Amino acid sequence: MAVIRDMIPAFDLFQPTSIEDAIDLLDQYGDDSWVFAGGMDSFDWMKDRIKRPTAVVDLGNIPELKGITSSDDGLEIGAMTTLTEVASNSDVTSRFGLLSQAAGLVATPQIRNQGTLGGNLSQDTRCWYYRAGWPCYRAGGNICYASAPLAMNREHCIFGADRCVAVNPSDTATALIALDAKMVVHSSKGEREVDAEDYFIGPGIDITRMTVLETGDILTTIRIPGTWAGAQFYFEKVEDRKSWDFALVSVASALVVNNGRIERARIAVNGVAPYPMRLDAVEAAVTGKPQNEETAEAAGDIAIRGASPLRHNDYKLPLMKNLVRRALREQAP
Amino acid sequence: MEFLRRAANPWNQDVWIGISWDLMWAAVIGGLAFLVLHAVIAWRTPKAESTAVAETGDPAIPDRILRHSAASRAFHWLMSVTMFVLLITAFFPLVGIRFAWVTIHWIAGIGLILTIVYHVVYATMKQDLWSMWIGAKELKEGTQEVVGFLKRSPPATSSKPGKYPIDHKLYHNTTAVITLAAIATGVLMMVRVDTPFWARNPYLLSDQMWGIVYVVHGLSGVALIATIMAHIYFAVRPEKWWITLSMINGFIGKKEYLAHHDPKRWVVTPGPGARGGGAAPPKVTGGAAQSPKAVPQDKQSDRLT
Amino acid sequence: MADVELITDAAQQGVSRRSFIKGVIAAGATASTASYLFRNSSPLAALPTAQGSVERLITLTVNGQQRRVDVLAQETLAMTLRYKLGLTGPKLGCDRAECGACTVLIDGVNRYSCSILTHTVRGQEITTIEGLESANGRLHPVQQAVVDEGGFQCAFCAPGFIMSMVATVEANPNPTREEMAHALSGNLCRCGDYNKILDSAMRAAEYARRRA
Amino acid sequence: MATIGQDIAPPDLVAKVTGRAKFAEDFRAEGMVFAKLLLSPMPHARVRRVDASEALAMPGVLGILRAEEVPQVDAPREACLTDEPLYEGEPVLAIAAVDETTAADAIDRIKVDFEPLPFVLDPLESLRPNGPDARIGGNYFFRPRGSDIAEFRSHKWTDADFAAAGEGQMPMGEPRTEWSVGDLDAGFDQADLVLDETIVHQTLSHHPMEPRSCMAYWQNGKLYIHPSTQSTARTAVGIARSMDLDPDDVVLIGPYCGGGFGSKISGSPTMLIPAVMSRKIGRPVMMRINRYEETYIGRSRPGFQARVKIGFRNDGRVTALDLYIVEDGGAYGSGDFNTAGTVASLSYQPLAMRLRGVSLYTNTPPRSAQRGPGGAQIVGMLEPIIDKAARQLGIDRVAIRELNAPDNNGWLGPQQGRLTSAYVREALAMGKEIFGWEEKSRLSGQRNGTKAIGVGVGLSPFVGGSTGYDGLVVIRPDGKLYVHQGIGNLGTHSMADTARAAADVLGLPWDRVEVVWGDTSKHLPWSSNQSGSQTIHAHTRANHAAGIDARRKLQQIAALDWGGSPGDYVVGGGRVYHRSNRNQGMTFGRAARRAIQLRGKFSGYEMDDDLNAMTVASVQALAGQGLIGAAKDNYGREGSTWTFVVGFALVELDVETGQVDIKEYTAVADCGTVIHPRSLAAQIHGGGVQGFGIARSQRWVYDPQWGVAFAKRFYTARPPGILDVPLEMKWGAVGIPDPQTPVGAKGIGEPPVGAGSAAITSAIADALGGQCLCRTPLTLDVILAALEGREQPYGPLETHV
Repeated sequence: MAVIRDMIPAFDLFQPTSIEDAIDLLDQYGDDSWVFAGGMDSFDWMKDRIKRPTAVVDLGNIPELKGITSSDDGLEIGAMTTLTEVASNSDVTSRFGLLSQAAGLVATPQIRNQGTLGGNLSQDTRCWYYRAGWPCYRAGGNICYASAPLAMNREHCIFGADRCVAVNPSDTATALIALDAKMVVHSSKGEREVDAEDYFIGPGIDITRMTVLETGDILTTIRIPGTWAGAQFYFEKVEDRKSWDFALVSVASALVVNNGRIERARIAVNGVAPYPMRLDAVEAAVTGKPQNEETAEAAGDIAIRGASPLRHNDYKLPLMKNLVRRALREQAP
Repeated sequence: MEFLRRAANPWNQDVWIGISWDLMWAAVIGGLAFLVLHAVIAWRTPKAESTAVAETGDPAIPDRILRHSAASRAFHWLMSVTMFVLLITAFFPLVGIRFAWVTIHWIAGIGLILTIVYHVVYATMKQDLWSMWIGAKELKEGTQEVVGFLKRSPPATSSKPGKYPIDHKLYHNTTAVITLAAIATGVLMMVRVDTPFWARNPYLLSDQMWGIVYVVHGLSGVALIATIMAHIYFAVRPEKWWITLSMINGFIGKKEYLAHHDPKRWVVTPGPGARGGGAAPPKVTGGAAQSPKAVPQDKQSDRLT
Repeated sequence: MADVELITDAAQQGVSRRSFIKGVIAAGATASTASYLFRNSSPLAALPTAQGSVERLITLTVNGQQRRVDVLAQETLAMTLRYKLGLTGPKLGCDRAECGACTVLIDGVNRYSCSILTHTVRGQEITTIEGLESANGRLHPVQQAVVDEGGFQCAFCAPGFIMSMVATVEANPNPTREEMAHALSGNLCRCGDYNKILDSAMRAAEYARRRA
Repeated sequence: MATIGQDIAPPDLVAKVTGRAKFAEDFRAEGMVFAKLLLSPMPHARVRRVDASEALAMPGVLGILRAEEVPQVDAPREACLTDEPLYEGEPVLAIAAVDETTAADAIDRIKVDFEPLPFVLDPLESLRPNGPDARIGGNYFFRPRGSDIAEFRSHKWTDADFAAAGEGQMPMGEPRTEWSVGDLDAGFDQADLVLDETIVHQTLSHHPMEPRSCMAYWQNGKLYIHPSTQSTARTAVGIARSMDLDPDDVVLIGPYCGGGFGSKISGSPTMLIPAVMSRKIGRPVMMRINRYEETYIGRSRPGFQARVKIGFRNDGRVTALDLYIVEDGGAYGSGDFNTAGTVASLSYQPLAMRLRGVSLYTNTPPRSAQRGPGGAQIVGMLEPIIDKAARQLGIDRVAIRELNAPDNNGWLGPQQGRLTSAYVREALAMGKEIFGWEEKSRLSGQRNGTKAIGVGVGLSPFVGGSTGYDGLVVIRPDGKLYVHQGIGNLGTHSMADTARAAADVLGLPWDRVEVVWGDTSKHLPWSSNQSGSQTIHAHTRANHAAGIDARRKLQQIAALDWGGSPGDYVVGGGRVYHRSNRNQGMTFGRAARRAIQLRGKFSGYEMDDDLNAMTVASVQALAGQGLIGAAKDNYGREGSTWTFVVGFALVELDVETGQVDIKEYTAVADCGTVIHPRSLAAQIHGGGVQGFGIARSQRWVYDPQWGVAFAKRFYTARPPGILDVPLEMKWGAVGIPDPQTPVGAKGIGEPPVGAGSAAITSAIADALGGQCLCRTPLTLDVILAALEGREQPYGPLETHV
């Protein structure tokens, strides 16, 4: 059968108005169903005719999935809240500026106006071998084209490769890991809450998924506890173009600094592994240390320990190292 | 049911990427069906009278006979551990129990290879490679046994096996072929994942060749599910307990020896250090009774012409 | 200035051509008289739809008018606008939410019409570049600003850029040049005319302020 | 008041801002159906068998078009469909259906059995002794002049050639093309400093915003076609030739083109597909081209792997330039490298120079001219090396360019041809002034936090015009001047701006000028291609000539009616009148009616016999509608016309990330008389932005194992966005008229690209302390590896990354 990457094949579109109805539909159609949030990732798959769901479940008409509300001392953000809203909401900007910064750097204004926080977190990898529809491990085959000896893998991972060397493309993921957010997932089995860092899974666990979401699951809410509200934040996304691009490496950090000493630290990077990586070792190493260049230098070195670059992405080591250093410096450049 | 998983390669050519995992269920179901069938027939079959041969046996035969040396047992259990790890890491993720399995899988695979290399060397040096040979006579005996089993009548007692009965040999050889196929393909497949030994190269073979490799590996994998199910089943069957025990402590009793083996085909003589009925290993010699040449311990010829 | 319509409108080429080319369906005309996305002879027309899935015949609010239109479940807004409603202002430069040429306003917010399922914007206000001019033919201040700055070269990107400018000056009538650049960063211009586009956009903001 | 030099909004702008401007995909016709393409999945293959039965049986599917049904061409040229695809993505067949989804579904169901054939992506690989060839039979097309031979042959280098090259240096085996000027050895003997560098310049797609969609139908034996094309008259003629039709039987309507940059000069081979399909199935056929397809069939600038040896005297004078270029000619072969050599000779006026080159076919999409073909590559590659020499010799970087730059006596190329004008030193001086070079160059290498400042300068020459085309104007009884333009409209505004030459000759205000363009049924004159910076030059001349012709006729009519000799009458303000008595004269409207009455040459019943057949047909069709001015550009010219643009840039390079921010950019042109300042600025800046893309981001990536493209979308190909360019850019123009053209204007489309690219490669090298990485694009990975002293991500000659 010939290849054509144009025009979406027919599907049935469902627009449920409640989470329960949506879950019923997903259960009814199983693997033939497709959860449609902002659609910014979905359209590519469907226009490329690689994914051909028969039932598309649009979450756009479920009011409870939208909006930002205060809860306890934190925030609850509906998964269908647009990135623009996340980036500009005053509760987010004032207390969790890290997240608004990250959301504001996603792609372009138009994409942020439509793309959702849940979608940004749950999007698939951009490995171009995989997205070309090639039968790689992630696509259910038995090969990684991107790590072949001559492969073009500049954008691929330096950590966590397990057959697959793709990276997670989400900008908001690291911010939420640094903020110790919880992801609320609904399915017909009920509701469960997953730590942000555990929401993302590596290819070792399941090579065909980026997150814990399985068929029939819906990410409904992102809960941000007050733990890190108003902390010292740093977010940076290094990309080839300043709009419509994915991070080559991005870093998000939250620090509580007292008298020049780092009391608590959380730091996560993306673009370096098939999942956003929380840097526990760095956190441990800097906690209790003075916030100075020496600490930052050491942290950068620790961050890239154990990295194994591919043919074309050795540059991600110094890049990640330098970004981690910046994230821990007092004065961001 | 699909037997193969196929995909379009980057040039949109149809290639095999492996077997259908439906075959895994087929193996499980097939294996279970066999076990149930066997169990039912065995349950309905009248027990063969235990012969009095034991009593009449050669008094020189010790009460405890070493069936598996410590080294053999160590090999068996090590191999079984690696095999289980391989099967679990291969198939559990397929049924929804997710974990990072690849590294464990290939390390276990290397473990399996090492145990097999050890086994082959040991078998070559210390054992008789021919002991697993299946000749025409064994085939005939084996056929009689199966027919007998199916007719629910005890097998003709006229011909008893040497150390290894025909079903053991068949099982051993089948498993050996399957395992070797899995290993050979598995080693090739390691070229496609990250290991400390070499840089990944998925282009070592052509797409078509890789397809065959994956299909063979998959087939051997699912075949191992069935064969190992059968193996465990027989190991836990009461009438086989004496063999299972021997794989734990190494010995079988004189009674079992005489009941199940042909002393002519598996010659057992007390060793120099034997204190009748004592724990010391008996001297076991192999070969035809008429030429009882001394052979090293555990090395025996079970070959019949 | 030359009469643009005289030169560009295919409907004025002559009697024979006029009878042949219907050209674009005038804004406001009944939709779907020339539905190029799917026809009754298409296998798509015969496809059964599952119970509970969307109805194909819907009403859209486009440029202030109610338009009845038959929309496939998988249809994007750009396709509906261009091929069913005759609104060819939004352009398909990439069809992948990357270039912005298809930008339209949905309830005043700029979005990529190539990457919106038409069914998801039922009940929302859709504005295309065709809807900016006032009924008396007066250009929108943003359009006027672009004309006054001589904006754009090939202008394939222009409808998208202009819609983003409209959304921006509505939301922030007093942007800095840098803020404006960020607001327009979802639109691509391959002629590289960004300098002039930014000049136009800043003038547009000025006009919008003046009007307010 | 003269229109030339004024900012006047082009006449199509309102249509552009209201969405009324119709591009190819915006046309509709009753009964219109859709074509979709089946593309080759392999970089080189042969179609063994096609099974389309399932597709053709689908309701709504109307037909299939195979390679044997489309106009055939001789090797090595490209047909619009092929059974031996030579690159991944080459169109193999087309399907027509009542709607696009059905057409796509139908393509989905076609089974094609392809036989894979050997392929090659990198010309250096093809040059290896046993390297693969892109075509069956060879890697270049051998067709010596004056011979019947026309065949593919293999050009190979020896193992010794490869071994002779030093580590990381480009080997230099036998070239296919070679020319030299002066004594190269003597040149190097005189040199106090010799630099020898290996350079890689990427291939990159044109990526116009508008994909080359096309709609076509037939009526009364005539083909009506709406392609996306840069040129109007020339494309129509090309289509007629390809389709074996009388030119009168092709009506091309394409008043707008959404960018081409050299990729749609006379349309595209694929525009024939809807035309042929429409003839076959009897329905109007729209073929919408998507972005992937556009990347495949949309042309690209050939990449270079090159080695350059340059000798400098202590004072900075270039004594010898030895350039060897290996060019990736793509699937159908196309060459820029000769132009690259010519441009290098012009930029530096070396005492001696040699160009050697090999251009080979590869199994990658077709190449074509891309804005500044050859020139943009070579200046982006060489300017940082000139900087390196300046630094080593302790000379100011602008001064070394001033020293070597050509003036009106400059020469170029193997024949040492002459120029009509060159005011490079003036442009450099103006650029230094506007940019503030003296002050900015002192910032060079300074740090702003983690950011290192770099300043750069680039000089980019390119051909600025052709001659010999026809102008055609009509003064109608409404008193307006109608300027008919056969050139295209891709946003340069030259279809309007060149009309000013006729308006000014006739002294007519712009509101009484109508431009007629974009539709061959409107009777257009023979014109240049809308490409290669020709049109401002070629068509100010042609329209000037037509204006003069109309003016002469107005004077003759006035003399006929009022007596005296034509020379006694002057033209202005929409009237022709006696020089001594303003009342003794008539309006243009009156003159037009008189011309219609007088017939003959006045209203197009007779005309000059040197007009092109296309112009003749147009004049004949317009005859009797007014006073017609029609003339060929016979102004003559000695030497060739070249335009120069100098670019100045200031960048900030983040030493921790390798990211480059272009903070400032100024470019100044020597392009003769300025016709339309704002449009000129747009060309200078727009070309500069495209140059930034070349220098910093745009890429073309192939998987070497499969020969399949990856950078075929915007975000993977990375053309610059609005945040990747300075917030404000400056410009200037020397404004000295070219003495050999009546209006004095030279073309401006091409050279800004090289100026932009070179200013950035130069500035990045400066920010790196003078280290030339000798590769484009200079992405942050390449820069960071250099900063951190790590191994470069790509080999020194590695291409398509």
